[in-house]
Amino acid sequence: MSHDGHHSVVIPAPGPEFQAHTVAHHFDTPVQEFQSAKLGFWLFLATEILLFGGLFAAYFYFHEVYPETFRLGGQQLSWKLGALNTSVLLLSSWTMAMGVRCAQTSQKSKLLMYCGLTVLGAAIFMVIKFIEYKAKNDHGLVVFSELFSPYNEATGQLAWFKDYHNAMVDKAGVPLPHGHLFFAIYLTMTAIHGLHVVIGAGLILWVMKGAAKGRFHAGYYLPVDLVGLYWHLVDLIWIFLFPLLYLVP
Amino acid sequence: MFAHLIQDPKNYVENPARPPEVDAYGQLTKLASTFSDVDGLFYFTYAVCVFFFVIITGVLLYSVVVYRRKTFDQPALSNVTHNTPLEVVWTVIPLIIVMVMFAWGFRGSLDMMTVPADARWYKASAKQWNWTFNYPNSAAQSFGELWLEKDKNAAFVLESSDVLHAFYMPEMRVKRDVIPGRNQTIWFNPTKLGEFHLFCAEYCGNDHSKMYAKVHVVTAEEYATKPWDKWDDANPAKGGEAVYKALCSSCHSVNGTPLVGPSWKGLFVKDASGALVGAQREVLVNGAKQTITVDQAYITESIKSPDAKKSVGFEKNNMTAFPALEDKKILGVIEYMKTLAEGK
Amino acid sequence: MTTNVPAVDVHGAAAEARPKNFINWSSGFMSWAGTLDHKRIGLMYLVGVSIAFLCGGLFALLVRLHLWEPNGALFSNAQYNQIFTLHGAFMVFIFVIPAIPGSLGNIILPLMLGAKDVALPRLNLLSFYLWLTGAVLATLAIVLGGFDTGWTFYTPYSLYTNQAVVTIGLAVFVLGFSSIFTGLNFIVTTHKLRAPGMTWFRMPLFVWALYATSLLQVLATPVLGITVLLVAFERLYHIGIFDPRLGGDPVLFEHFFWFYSHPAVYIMVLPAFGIISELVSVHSRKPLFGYKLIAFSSLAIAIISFLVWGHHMFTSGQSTYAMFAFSFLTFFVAIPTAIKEFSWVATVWKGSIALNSPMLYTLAFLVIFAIGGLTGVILGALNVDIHLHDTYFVVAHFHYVMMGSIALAFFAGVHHWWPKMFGVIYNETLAKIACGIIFIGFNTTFIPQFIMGSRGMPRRYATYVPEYAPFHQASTIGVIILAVGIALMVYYLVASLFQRKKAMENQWGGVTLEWLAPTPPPLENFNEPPVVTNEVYDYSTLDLQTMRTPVK
Amino acid sequence: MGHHHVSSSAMFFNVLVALLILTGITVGTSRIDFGAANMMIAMAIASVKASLVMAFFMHLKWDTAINKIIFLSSFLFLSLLFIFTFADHATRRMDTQWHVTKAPVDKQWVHPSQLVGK
Repeated sequence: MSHDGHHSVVIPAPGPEFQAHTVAHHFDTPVQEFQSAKLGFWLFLATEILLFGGLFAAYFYFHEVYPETFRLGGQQLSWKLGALNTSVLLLSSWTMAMGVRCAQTSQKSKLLMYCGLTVLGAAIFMVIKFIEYKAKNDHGLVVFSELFSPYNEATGQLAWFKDYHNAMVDKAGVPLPHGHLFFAIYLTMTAIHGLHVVIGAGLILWVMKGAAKGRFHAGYYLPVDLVGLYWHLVDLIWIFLFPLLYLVP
Repeated sequence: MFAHLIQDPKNYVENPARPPEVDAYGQLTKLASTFSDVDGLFYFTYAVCVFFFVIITGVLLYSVVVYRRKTFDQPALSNVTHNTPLEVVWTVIPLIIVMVMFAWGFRGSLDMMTVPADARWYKASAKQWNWTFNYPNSAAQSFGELWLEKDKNAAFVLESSDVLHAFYMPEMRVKRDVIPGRNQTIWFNPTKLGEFHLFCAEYCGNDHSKMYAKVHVVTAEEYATKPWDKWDDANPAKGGEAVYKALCSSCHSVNGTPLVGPSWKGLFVKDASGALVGAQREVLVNGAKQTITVDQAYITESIKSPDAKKSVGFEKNNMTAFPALEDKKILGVIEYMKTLAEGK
Repeated sequence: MTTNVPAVDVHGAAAEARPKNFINWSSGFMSWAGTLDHKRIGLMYLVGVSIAFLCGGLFALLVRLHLWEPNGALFSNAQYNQIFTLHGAFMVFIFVIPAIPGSLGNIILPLMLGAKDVALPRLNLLSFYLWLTGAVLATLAIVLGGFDTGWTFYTPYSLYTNQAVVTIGLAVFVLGFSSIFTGLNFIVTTHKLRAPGMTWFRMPLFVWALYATSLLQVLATPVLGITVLLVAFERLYHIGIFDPRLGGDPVLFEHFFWFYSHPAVYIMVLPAFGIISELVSVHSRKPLFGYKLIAFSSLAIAIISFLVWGHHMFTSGQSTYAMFAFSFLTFFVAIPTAIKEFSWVATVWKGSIALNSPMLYTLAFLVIFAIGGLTGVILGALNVDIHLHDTYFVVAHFHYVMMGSIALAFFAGVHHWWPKMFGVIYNETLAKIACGIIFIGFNTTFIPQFIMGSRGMPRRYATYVPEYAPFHQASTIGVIILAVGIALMVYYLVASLFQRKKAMENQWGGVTLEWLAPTPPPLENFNEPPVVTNEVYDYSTLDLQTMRTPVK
Repeated sequence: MGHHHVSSSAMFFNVLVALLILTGITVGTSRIDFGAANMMIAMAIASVKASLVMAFFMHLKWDTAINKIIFLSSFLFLSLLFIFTFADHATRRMDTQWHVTKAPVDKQWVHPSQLVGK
């Protein structure tokens, strides 16, 4: 929009490979702009916590109602893949933190490198996730091709959780009640988390595009900082998902 | 002025209970159970509310009249911005009042939650959109009507086989949601003879407003005759019609119009000789089309497991099964179906 | 058009020069659709929520006309169920929640703070488009088979019913994020863009109220988002969390739903409190009584509202102990609310009360909210609530709060800031008449509902036992009167835009910053960035002849 | 600019190592059965990890007070959802034990779970 000849504050670029940044017209100072965006983003992250909180509440609730089902359900998942993914995500969180640091210190090429590593981490995470989902599918625990099949009133069974009751039996061989609940919660939580991973990776790619043009430097690195926060949030949520789903206490 | 409505023949439910009497203050109906705390607290709170409402509107009206701006530049008479004692008073006094209300209300609700040991246990089964009742020490069920003995504690196990419903008897002041998969309980002690409304108070779909039962509170002598178990063996079609009205009429018509399910008219027909025979019906058995003749076995199966032989043109899973319906009632229903037959 | 210019309007001549304001500084579709100006976005919201209100009102009218006869006068049960659901969903999600923050909040909040815009203008525009998407999706849901679950989407019914629940769930999800982003924006704006000298306790109470509202929007709405998402998943994939057939628990849904939807009541009503606080002060020309207590009571209400959601579930199989806790905490909401009402009344006391139309709407609010709030106390008592829950008593109670109080406060605010927003003034006589009609119509509609509710008439009934007929008919007559009043209001407000009768710069003699800005305000609001040196609501600085405060 | 805190690379690396070690501890403790304390231990370790990420990777330690309050309050309000929902569930059992006399279920009654179609 036109600013009607209003003249705005400009942060000069620290070197020729960087661009200057113009503070938005309705802010008086760059600090005000930075702090406003940051506060807004923290508020947004708070909403993300509460969004996932609903899922966590559902998890804890049914963990309380069907503890044995959940324990056995957790054993159907591969804790090794889970631990591997945890490590990948922690590493990528570290590269992202380093990336933000490089932006703060105007190190353009290192910023690009660390962001690239973070995206790589995201890709590895999603590949491992895919392997995991595929294994569930192959074992018939979660049949993805039957995802939209209707509930069968006569049998009380769900086609996309075909074989969970064969896998999940107690010591006497009796199927545990409602094993699909564990898998449904597992899938919902990891799928929504996975969606965040994909969105986060997209945002980092966007940051890299800007970084290549030299938009980010010690005077202005706000987008890098915010995307970094988002990425750490994705990590934060996984830190809780891992023990709850893979190592069901 | 509204008499014509009250006598409207095509009304709400066929035969609702008599309109309840209104109590002396006009806001509630006359209490018919022992939960007098509800009325006491209601009117206490009501009085407190009226008191505060009168003060608030009184001050407002007085101010509007007395301090009305007469010239456009008239300043305010006072610029007081706070008065600590006053603010403390109007914080603390309401606090004390509401705590009294809380304690009173909680004590009253504890009574409602605690079922006396000597209560008679009934079962109320809710499903879209009717009520079925089981009685202690009696195999018979009643549909859409319930009989209780005056001054005897009556407790209910509430069951739902589909969605949320709520067991609500305004004159008894009791209400409890009926939740599928979980047995809720409710109890009261009816203290008045007569007929009472039982509403479903939790929205449950299409005919939510027609999910009604009439509750009869009767004397010990009448209760001993088991009025819910009256089944006239000489006239089973009449009993069958009652079952139809209570359980089946929301989905099956008797005039030939298909509703959610097929109409019952024409299930039995009169052949050329005037003898009653079952009609031919196309049904789906495991997805394969078959033609069958309507008979007692088919009707019984359709009531107990509706999807076994599904009439062509109607969806599966749309009828609730009635596996516990007694045989004599099923026979009554079939007799009633036969009365709908027309001659060729 | 200039037949009746008030004698004190010393700016009339200057206004003839038509300086550029936010409405006419540029034109063309994209200058509106792509605008980042908070006033234009607010104006688009105002138009949008007004249309949503009229739609919701139309559904309400149909509901009431249907209930003229015990057996239902107009529709089948299925149609009736869809219409009352549409009424609830449109009014709650598309009208009431965004109404005041989206329209008046967007336009007035930055002006009151002395800022050039909200802190995050792009997000503001996004939030408007999310609102629009949600509204379109909800309308689409009507076409795609409609939905008949009630606005509460209680499971398991919402899982089994064969209609467009997924679409409306998506609409609610999107509308939720619209609401979150508005709240987020206001919090940042309030924190970071206050004019020099505007300390927290010099902020007008409308700002305080919007701030408390925003906290609720940000902290409560995400849980609604995940809940409707889970309902949608449940319908598509049968995950089973809320489905008792699959081992799920419908009561868990109620907990999740009311964790949002109880605070949502305060998301709706707090901005209304804010408007009333402003208007009571300006039109009584008197500093607000108990300013700090009102400001803190907004925050107190915001926080307590997270602790009381269980009072919507007293009959739904919660444990007795949860009911104990929820009932106890519920009564605490009554205290800050009572403080507000008393403070407003004390502000009117010994004021200089202008009986103009914004003040009439305000007075109507004070009376109606007294009834709405006090009947809430009746419902807080556990055993009484068990009797009254899900009856017309509850319906009447929350309409006294939502329709009677919030919509009236919204009308009051629109009348109050109309001259500032458009530079024109509406027909004052018609406004007073309309206010009277609305007040009478509203009470005629809902007082009978209190009576039949306490006598046991359950809500969401398409048909009813005949003994309630007189009350239903009185209520239907009331809603017709109400509709006439609202139609009249819409008429004279719209007409004022064409009659172009000029308003004064400071029409009512307000001393908050928005009255320092030119009328209508230009793109970046103030010619000179304002500096605050006075306490808020200090009318001693107001020159009563020119209605101006000395410009620093 | 004064309000921007730049952390050292070494600190970031130390945090990473700590996080990876804690992940190992999580897996290790899950192999041992502590009974009811299992959940507490797992959540305690996860909380420590989360705090490390928040404080250092997310720079919350050097952020403004309001940002800290905002973000941490989301956990506070989330805990309200948890506490009240679980309080309801946990005390329902006490309800049946202490208040409601058990229903002498009639033989002829059929439990809904046994109904055809359930």
